[in-house]
Amino acid sequence: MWTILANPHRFMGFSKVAIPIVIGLGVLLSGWSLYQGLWVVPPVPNQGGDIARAMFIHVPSAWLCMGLYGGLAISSFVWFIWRHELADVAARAIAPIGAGYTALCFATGAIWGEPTWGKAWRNVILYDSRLMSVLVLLFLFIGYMALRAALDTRQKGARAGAILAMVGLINLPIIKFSVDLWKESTIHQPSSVIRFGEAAAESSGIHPVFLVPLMIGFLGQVLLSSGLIMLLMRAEIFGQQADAVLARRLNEA
Amino acid sequence: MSESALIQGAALGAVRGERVLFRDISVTVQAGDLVLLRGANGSGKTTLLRQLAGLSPPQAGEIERTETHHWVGHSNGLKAHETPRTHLEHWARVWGSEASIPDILREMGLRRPSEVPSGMLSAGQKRRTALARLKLVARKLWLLDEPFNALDRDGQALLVDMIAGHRADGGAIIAALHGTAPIEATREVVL
Amino acid sequence: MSESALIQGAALGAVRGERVLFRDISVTVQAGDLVLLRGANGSGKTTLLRQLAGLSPPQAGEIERTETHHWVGHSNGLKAHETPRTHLEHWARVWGSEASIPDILREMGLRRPSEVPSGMLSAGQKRRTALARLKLVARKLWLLDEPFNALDRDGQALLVDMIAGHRADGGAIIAALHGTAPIEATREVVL
Amino acid sequence: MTPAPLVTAFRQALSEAWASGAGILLPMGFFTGTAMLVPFTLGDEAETLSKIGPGVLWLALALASLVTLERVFQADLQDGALDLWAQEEASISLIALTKTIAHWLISGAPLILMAPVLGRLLGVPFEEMAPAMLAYGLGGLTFFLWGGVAAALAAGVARAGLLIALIAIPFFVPAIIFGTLSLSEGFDGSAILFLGASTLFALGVAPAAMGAALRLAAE
Amino acid sequence: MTPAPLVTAFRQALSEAWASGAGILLPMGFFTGTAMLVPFTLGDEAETLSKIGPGVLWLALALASLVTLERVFQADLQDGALDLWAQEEASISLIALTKTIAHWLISGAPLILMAPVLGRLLGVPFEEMAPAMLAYGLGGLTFFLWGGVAAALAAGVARAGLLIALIAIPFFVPAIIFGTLSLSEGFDGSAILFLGASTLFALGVAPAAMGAALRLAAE
Ligand code: HEM
Ligand SMILES: Nc1ncnc2c1ncn2[C@@H]1O[C@H](COP(=O)(O)OP(=O)(O)OP(=O)(O)O)[C@@H](O)[C@H]1O
Ligand SMILES: Nc1ncnc2c1ncn2[C@@H]1O[C@H](COP(=O)(O)OP(=O)(O)OP(=O)(O)O)[C@@H](O)[C@H]1O
Ligand SMILES: [Mg+2]
Ligand SMILES: [Mg+2]
Repeated sequence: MWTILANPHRFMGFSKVAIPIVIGLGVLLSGWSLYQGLWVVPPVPNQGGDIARAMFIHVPSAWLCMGLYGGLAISSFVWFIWRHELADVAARAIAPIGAGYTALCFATGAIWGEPTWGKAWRNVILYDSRLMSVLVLLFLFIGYMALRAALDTRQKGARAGAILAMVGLINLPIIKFSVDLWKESTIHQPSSVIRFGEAAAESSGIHPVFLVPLMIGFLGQVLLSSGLIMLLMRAEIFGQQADAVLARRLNEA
Repeated sequence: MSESALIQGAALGAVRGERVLFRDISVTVQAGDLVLLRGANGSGKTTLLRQLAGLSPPQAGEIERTETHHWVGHSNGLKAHETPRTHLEHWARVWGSEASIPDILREMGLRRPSEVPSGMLSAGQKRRTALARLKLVARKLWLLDEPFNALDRDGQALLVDMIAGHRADGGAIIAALHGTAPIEATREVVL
Repeated sequence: MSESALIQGAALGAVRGERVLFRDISVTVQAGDLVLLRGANGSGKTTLLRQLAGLSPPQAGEIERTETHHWVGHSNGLKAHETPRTHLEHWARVWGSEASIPDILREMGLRRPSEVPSGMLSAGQKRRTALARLKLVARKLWLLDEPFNALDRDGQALLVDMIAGHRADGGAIIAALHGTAPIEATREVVL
Repeated sequence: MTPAPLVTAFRQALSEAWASGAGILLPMGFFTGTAMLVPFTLGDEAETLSKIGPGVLWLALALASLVTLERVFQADLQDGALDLWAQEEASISLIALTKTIAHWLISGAPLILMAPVLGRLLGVPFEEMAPAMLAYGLGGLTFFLWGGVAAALAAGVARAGLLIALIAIPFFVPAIIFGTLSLSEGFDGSAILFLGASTLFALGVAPAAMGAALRLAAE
Repeated sequence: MTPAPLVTAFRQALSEAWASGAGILLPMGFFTGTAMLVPFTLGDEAETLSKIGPGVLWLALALASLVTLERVFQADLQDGALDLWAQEEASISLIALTKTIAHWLISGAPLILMAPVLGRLLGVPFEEMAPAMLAYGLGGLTFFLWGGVAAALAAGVARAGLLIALIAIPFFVPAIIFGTLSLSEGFDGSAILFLGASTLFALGVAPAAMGAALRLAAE
């Protein structure tokens, strides 16, 4: 599949068709899960009641922002080794989307925390390991974008960005570890969905009533984000082609 | 690659921005050669020279090197806190050179400013200090970018002698140069 | 101070470190003059020029100015983020110049790199941009430090024309220069 | 003297500050980042955070002024732009002032916008926000002015980072004191007035000092 | 490859760091200055001082690494020294590493010596001093290594102060956490070991990244 898309022209062809479908489907699914989450399902017990409906945005975005940084690092790696222009275009497109979802995760979480974690929350917000790891992730994204913006040519931006993304990735475990060590006791949810499979019986597991729309919403967000990324990639490629044409005109003139 | 060639660049090309600077340029240098890179401002002499030096990978073509070379670019490579003496001592250490720094300083007419930090040196004195590196260790190939810039008459004569001597010793030089060359060249590469 | 003198330096002197660079140098420039500052590397041409420009106070002697002047020193005064166009537009605004930047860029052979940040320009293109400032506003006196450095043949011819034209218009130039001057000078001041 | 040179210098400085990296996104990230690092340095003292939160932002502001201005005048000296300015009738002091203000606008002022958000993260009570924003504005400008003096003095020095910090820090003290006080006192206290006064003082004195230092550097 | 180039690069960097700014006095003054600023930012919260004192020194250390290294690689790029290094057989990564360590010795390590004094100033209990000194040493080196990566990546950027800070901040997190913890835990805790481990990790990874970044800058 990737080898097929490796060629920019094929990618343009593919994405032209794929984007509307993917985005449409994504909107549909996440829309449905939101509808379910906001109106249909009962208030989550001992999770702040109605406010806990934020979960249906919060959790998918939380998972996504981690996945997207992985994607960023991987495409950087691919570009760095095989000098695959499309990989760089992808990395460049992933960064803002990833930053967006990271911010979304943090924002929804913060809103959620307000009532749930009570008054102390103000001091708590920066005192929770998982919250902090999300913040750090946000910074890896922002730093990547800032660096690319600062370097004058695309080539340099691509290479510097790739180096940064890769170094960031190998540091991520250490950062996560240190943050967890810093506060082994997080007031935050344990990741119950992940456990859900083997420990379905456990009460801590999320009840299917929530789980199904949650998972569907997650799927929808995945589609949506990948659609947006492809959109940005197209824009980037168009931009490059336009530059090329313009420059050719200039040189002939 | 032909025997005795010190460096050989084949079908080299460079692109800057969206513009092709040069394409299909080939450079071969034998012992005793002086190859001049000619061309208008912005034609790509420095770019080509940096490719030959291995500082930037050629966007097209192949480069084969047999020797380590000396490099004197547009910028002299002096750190602000270095004096001509400390600069030469530094690179002498890096290259394990036995040469006598005081002698070199004298030959290059740098005896007097030898203790002045490069920030306060005159343009020509900086250039002379950079060129003095050529005398620290014998290397067959010299890559020089507009080496005569900022040099006074004596300085230019001095450099001409250095080049002639180097060629006589079986060395070779590739130099980017404007205006009339003060010295007979083996070949000119026009960009 | 004699009439019509654009600038007059009397008995100027400079000391650097423990060393007297030059003493008792007098420079007077009338309309139409081209005064060349000559001397070995490190003899003090740049120092003298900076004194005449008012950048550093003379350690001895007097300077009388009647006109504002143009300055093009060893360093070109380009900021890394500036392109030739933005650089000229910037100084045009500062000096309230009406001149057409595109025309100037064309005349100076900078049309193509006009949008390239100066960090990526070639040495000669930077020099041309700095010299282009001379065309923004008419000022009687030009102070130039080795203006021909890094210029290709066309560039040098261009500058020679500019200088000739400026003298014909009743302007005057003081320039530090090495080697044979490509243009007939009124007077030479040897340091 | 026509204002043209100043306006233009201002524009150039703005585009310079902007060019060197992602514009306003950068300082915002910087402030958030510094704020983010603080809790780590506190260990378990969660409850102290809200006490020191505002103070930390003052440090962040001071750092921003230092790292921003370090290279500004040094670059002018190296690329020869300073020579050009020094030969204008337009007083170099005013030029330096406009440049400093421009860089403050890009690298310091954003904290005013960030204050509410960051304050919230650091647990600053909401009612303190309005005075805080004013205080960060005035204080930041003061920092940049004194930082500019330090940077101008150190322009000739090869790597002046720490030196600049060292010179500037003593001058920061009044602004920091009044700033911190005015945060706790709010508008009704007199501290905010003193802060304003110290800013005006800096506006009056710093430019001359910068000008003199730059002339010296240009020689 | 003979060690000669590295040794010499090390010497050069040392003299560079020393020349550009009053040698070791400068960093000492800088750390003292920052430490002095802190109490002011606390207003009347004097009792919290001892809690945050050590943390502030961490921030000061981080800042020192940033302002120091910003210029180092940028200068190498501008004056052409980088071109010369890039043509040596000696791997540029190792050169970068030696330079970074040299600059840490001059601008970061002094905090180890200052720690007792400053700690006293900031009310750090005396028995915490020994681990503190070790922690500031290891942590500072880590800061300088990651700061070096950021500085190398931004070497081509005109005025990169804030950018470098922004890039480096996430990488500073582990060192800050382990460092702060090891201050409170002392030697018997595991944090100091983790700190050492993270320093080793930085020693392993950062040089390669710096090398790649510098090669890129030199092109
Ligand atoms: C700024 C605040 C917050 C941030 C940055 C944040 C971050 C995250 C992250 C990164 C995850 C995915 C981790 C994983 O699944 O292993 C997550 C999941 C989740 N968060 Fe938050 N969170 C925040 C606040 C909250 C609050 C206030 C609540 C509710 C009290 C909450 C409830 C959840 C739940 C239920 C999950 C799903 C856990 C699972 O089943 O995996 N979060 N959050
Ligand atoms: N990003 C870019 N976009 C467009 N053109 C660029 C870019 N970067 C560099 N260039 C051009 O590449 C060329 C670099 O040429 P180079 O420095 O090799 O010239 P040169 O032959 O050494 O000139 P000189 O004789 O002035 O030294 C310049 O014309 C410059 O304008
Ligand atoms: N602190 C100092 N101690 C000793 N000598 C110094 C000091 N500062 C500068 N100098 C000397 O002052 C002189 C400055 O000369 P200047 O730059 O004017 O020379 P120049 O005639 O322009 O030379 P060039 O032709 O190379 O440009 C140099 O010889 C330099 O060595
Ligand atoms: Mg060139
Ligand atoms: Mg000179």
